[in-house]
Amino acid sequence: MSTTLQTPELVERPNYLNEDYGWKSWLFTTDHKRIAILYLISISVFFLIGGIFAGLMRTELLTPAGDLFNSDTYNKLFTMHGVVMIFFFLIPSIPATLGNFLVPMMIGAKDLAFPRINLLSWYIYIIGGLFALSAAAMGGVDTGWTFYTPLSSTYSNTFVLTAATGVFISGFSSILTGLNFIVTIHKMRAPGMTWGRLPLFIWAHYATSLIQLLGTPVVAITIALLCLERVFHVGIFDPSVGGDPILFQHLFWFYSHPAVYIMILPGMGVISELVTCFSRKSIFGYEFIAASSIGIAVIGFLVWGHHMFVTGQSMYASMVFSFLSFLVAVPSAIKVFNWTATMYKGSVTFETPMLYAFGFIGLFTIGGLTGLFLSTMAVDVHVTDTYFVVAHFHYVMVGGMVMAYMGGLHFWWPKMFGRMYPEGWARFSALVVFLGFNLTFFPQFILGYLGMPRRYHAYAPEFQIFNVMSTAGATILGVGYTIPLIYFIWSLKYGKVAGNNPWNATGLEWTTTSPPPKFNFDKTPIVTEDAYNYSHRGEVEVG
Amino acid sequence: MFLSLDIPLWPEAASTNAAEVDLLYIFLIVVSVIMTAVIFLGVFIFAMKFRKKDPKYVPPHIHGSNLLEIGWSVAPFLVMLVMFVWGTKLYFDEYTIPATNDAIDVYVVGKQWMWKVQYPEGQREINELHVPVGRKVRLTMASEDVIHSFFIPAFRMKRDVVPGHYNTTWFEATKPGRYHLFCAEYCGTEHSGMIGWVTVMEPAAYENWLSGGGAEGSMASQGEKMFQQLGCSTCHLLDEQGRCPILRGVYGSRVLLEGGKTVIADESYIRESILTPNAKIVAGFKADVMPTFQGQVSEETVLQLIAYIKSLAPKTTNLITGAAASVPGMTTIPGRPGANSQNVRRDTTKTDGKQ
Amino acid sequence: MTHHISPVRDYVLVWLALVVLTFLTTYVAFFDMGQFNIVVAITIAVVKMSLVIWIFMGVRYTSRLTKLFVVAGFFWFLILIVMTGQDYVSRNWLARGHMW
Amino acid sequence: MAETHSTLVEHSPDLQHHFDDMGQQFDAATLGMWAFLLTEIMFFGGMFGAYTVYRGMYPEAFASTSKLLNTWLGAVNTAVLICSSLTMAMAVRAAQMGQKKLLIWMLVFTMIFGAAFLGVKAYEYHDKWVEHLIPGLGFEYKDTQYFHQAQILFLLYFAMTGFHALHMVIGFGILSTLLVMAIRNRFSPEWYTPVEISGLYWHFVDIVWIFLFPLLYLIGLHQH
Repeated sequence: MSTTLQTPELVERPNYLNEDYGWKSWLFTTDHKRIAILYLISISVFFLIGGIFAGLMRTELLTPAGDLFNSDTYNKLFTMHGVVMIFFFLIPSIPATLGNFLVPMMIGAKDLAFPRINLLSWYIYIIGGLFALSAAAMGGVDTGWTFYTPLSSTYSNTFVLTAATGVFISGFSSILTGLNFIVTIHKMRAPGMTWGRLPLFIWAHYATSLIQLLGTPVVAITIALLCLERVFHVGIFDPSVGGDPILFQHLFWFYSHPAVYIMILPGMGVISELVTCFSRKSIFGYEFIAASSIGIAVIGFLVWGHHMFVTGQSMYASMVFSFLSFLVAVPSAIKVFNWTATMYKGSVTFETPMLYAFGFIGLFTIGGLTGLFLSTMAVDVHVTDTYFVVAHFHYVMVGGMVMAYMGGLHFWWPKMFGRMYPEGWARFSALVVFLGFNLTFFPQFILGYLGMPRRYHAYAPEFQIFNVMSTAGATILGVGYTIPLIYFIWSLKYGKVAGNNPWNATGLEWTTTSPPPKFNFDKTPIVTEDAYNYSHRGEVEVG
Repeated sequence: MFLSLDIPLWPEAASTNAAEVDLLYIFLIVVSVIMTAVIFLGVFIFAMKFRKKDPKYVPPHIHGSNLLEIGWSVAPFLVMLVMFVWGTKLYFDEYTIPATNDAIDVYVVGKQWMWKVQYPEGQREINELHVPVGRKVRLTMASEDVIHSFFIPAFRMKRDVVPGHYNTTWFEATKPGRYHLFCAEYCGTEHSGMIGWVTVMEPAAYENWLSGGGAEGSMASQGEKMFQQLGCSTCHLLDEQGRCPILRGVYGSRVLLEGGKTVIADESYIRESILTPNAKIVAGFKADVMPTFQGQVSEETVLQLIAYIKSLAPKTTNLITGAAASVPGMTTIPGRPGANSQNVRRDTTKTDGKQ
Repeated sequence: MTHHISPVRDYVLVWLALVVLTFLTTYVAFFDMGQFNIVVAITIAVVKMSLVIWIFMGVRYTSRLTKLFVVAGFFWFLILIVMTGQDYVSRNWLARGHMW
Repeated sequence: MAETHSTLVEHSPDLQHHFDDMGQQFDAATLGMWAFLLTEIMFFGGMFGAYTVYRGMYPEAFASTSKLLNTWLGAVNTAVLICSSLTMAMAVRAAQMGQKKLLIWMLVFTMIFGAAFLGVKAYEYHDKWVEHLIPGLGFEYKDTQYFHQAQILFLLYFAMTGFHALHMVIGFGILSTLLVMAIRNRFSPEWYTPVEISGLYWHFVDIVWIFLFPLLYLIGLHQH
């Protein structure tokens, strides 16, 4: 990173990038913006690794017979795809990159409450990542990302311990980020920044941090008990000695379902910012969107049983979990309706971030609705553990969260690096991503209802046509994601120099220079108006 | 030409609950298509209608409308309630095991990467299941190692097979044919190889298939062989009181345990008494008498022993126990719990309890 | 930024109460009260905990936000216990064909 | 909430750059510790959840196995930990009032009580090792009726008290650093945050033991 990033006219203004050089200034920084860049790089690496695993799996599934890999390699591929994507990309991505960079700036603070803990969180993330990757390098783990016992504790002889330690350690990185955000949002808001004036991006990150704080420790202790069981065989989850594998599922899903809300809530926060900025209009129903973020975080903790409808869980408990799973869909519905209503009577422009926002709203709606199929117990009995579930969570995760992540990245790229991305290429790649995504995952809904089970490396011949379509879609999606990787790096040196507020957006982060100075603001801003006061701001300049 | 390509878009429906699940699935699809259309059209129309036309247009500041908000949170929730009630009703129907005597009992044992199926009449198959059309089939499933999941897409039926206890489910086939059987819960290296076929036959064809097989005799007879071989008969004498409880007629009756609790002697109780005998001690008997068979008997042997014990229906005129017939099957004598056969057992044990 | 400083007397009194309650819970455990044993043990422990939180940790003088965090912590712990417990409690209701 | 406008603020040495004033820094630190204690509640909560489920499934096994735990040592340990809580609270109070000598003594006493607790714990663990009651490593149990369930209870016993002891050791480390800082006169009535948040952490560890003692040691006593 020591190459000079500035063209001449920027060099004289000190900002967080050029105020110090050398690897020491990066690896020992306590500046939340630099830690966000460190996270951005490491997360992109993990996204690339997870994506390669996905590509290999889809190539294998071109043909019904398992002919490219043997079943053992395929099992290790999908397990590592799951572990890397979930624990090392989806959970940290928006909170650790955009969140770290923007949460202090949006509330007018100089930095997060505990800067050193923030850097510690990145190091813990890297150590956890190295554990997971070393597990993959040494021979992989073949238990699925859920580590269900007794397979993971007794019957699997792969590197379960190493991978589990990696996940255990990366959990603490997520806890520390959540802890940092909660204290910062509570205690370090600028004068005048009341809770009612907080940008919805902050509300979403507050709700996410609640989940990170209250859920992650439970998976930490579950994995610790799993490792104890695997080393000492003491029977806490081993049925032959009186343990109960269903208890492992309860404790695991207690965290892992709220974890999916850790993944989607920051994305929703980003979309609230994008829709308001590119419709030049204040958000519709501010209080309802803010309340629904907190609602999702709270109710999200009560629904995990819908992963266990077929495991012999008591039917009365399944009934309660099914009802609450419907209840948790209501806040998401409120958000989608409010975003659509925000565009009413607006002045909509179609820059790349807005295209990604459209993609998010559409695909997240489909993802959310198919979630209702899985909450309906009778249908879930048929479609759970089939490709229907795979399609559902990819619609919410890739169609929802990754679209929002890309949209947010494009929206705040000028603020982070002072450079604009190439608009033409960006719109093209957004379209390619949208098409590739749908071609990859929509056929999987049909496959799911036909009954093709998950995690099959060889499948029945009649399912082949949809798998070929899905693999074709996956290649297009791969291309769609590589193009931004290229032009983002290209834009660092050759991108058009962006002013302080290229989108003419509201929000304290746009009131300071881009890239912002080390302490974000020359003097602490005083907030006097509501969050999305676009009525007097005129149109988007760059558009 | 394209239409001739037989791309399956809808799975076959070959069981009673398949039709109902499909109906609910179609209802869910319709609701989802409507909701998706509302959102897609909403976004598309608003985006087109209100796209930036002249730069000086200042969008009005619309704060929101509580009425709309309540409307689009209550209305979807009501639709969801319909889904909930319908789904729950079907779920309870699907997983409540019919207690009728004309249902066929089939025992399935999931073992790493194969399904072993046993019929009371004695047939044993690997990755194959033969059932008659039009009759309820009760599946009692156990796993010898990890969690598997017995999944027949054509019947819309899936049930995890968790090691350590029995999971039961049932179905009633409606259309003869051969249907896929998959393992749906990831269980290790050959998870994708743990598949098979379910053959639904006309009742006549089923009968002669049944008579054809079963070389080694019915499950009960094999169970009896194992009962002798494992030495169970030395303690569990069938007609008079040995050092252990009499097993004749115990299946389905209520058993009084040490410490006053009573429990129904169903398959799970018998399996637990075989594998961990000290877990539940019958009143009047001592612990640490019966050795544990955990790890010495496979799940199939346990199922055969249970079939044998189930077949030990008490003779109608049974002098020793003087017990009124406690009807095998799930129902117990209404009224006084712990039918008199069980009380009599206590009297007889009192005399020799003291040795 | 003056933080309320409670007198030594409060601390010693709380300490005394905790020691007495420890002795009490041990003494009471020797009597067979069936199901009631666990209830008494838990209640005494909760009383001791509240004493420690309220006075030793000084939550009585802190802001409402800290009090909210304490309550939220135990509420979430209860979610884990109650929702997991409801599965195990009601697992064989259907087999016995009745609600209780 | 930052009341003062932050352009000009007299920088006391302990005020970090990104805070506006000492009050905000202190509140942030205590709130951060409370948030951390929330995660600790859920961390131990997972084990208490497993304990609740297994005690519900095997009540008699847990009751009879729990008799093997030495109740009096448990009770003594609880009293020791309560005393350490008292001395910790006194230490925090001393730091608030700037009484350096009292602070040092109280920290020393807390560390002595903590060491005593860990000593008793070590003795108990050794005692279990001698009696072959470590689950997984040659676990022998005379009453074969509850062989496996006993192993589960002992795993929960070792897991819960083990993690608790680990937190005690970490607490001990924190206390020793506090002692060094106190001796170097780093604390003052304006800045004693480390003592405050270490006190919160120590009291939390005491609360975990307050629940561990009855749930592990006292469940079998009423069965003679």
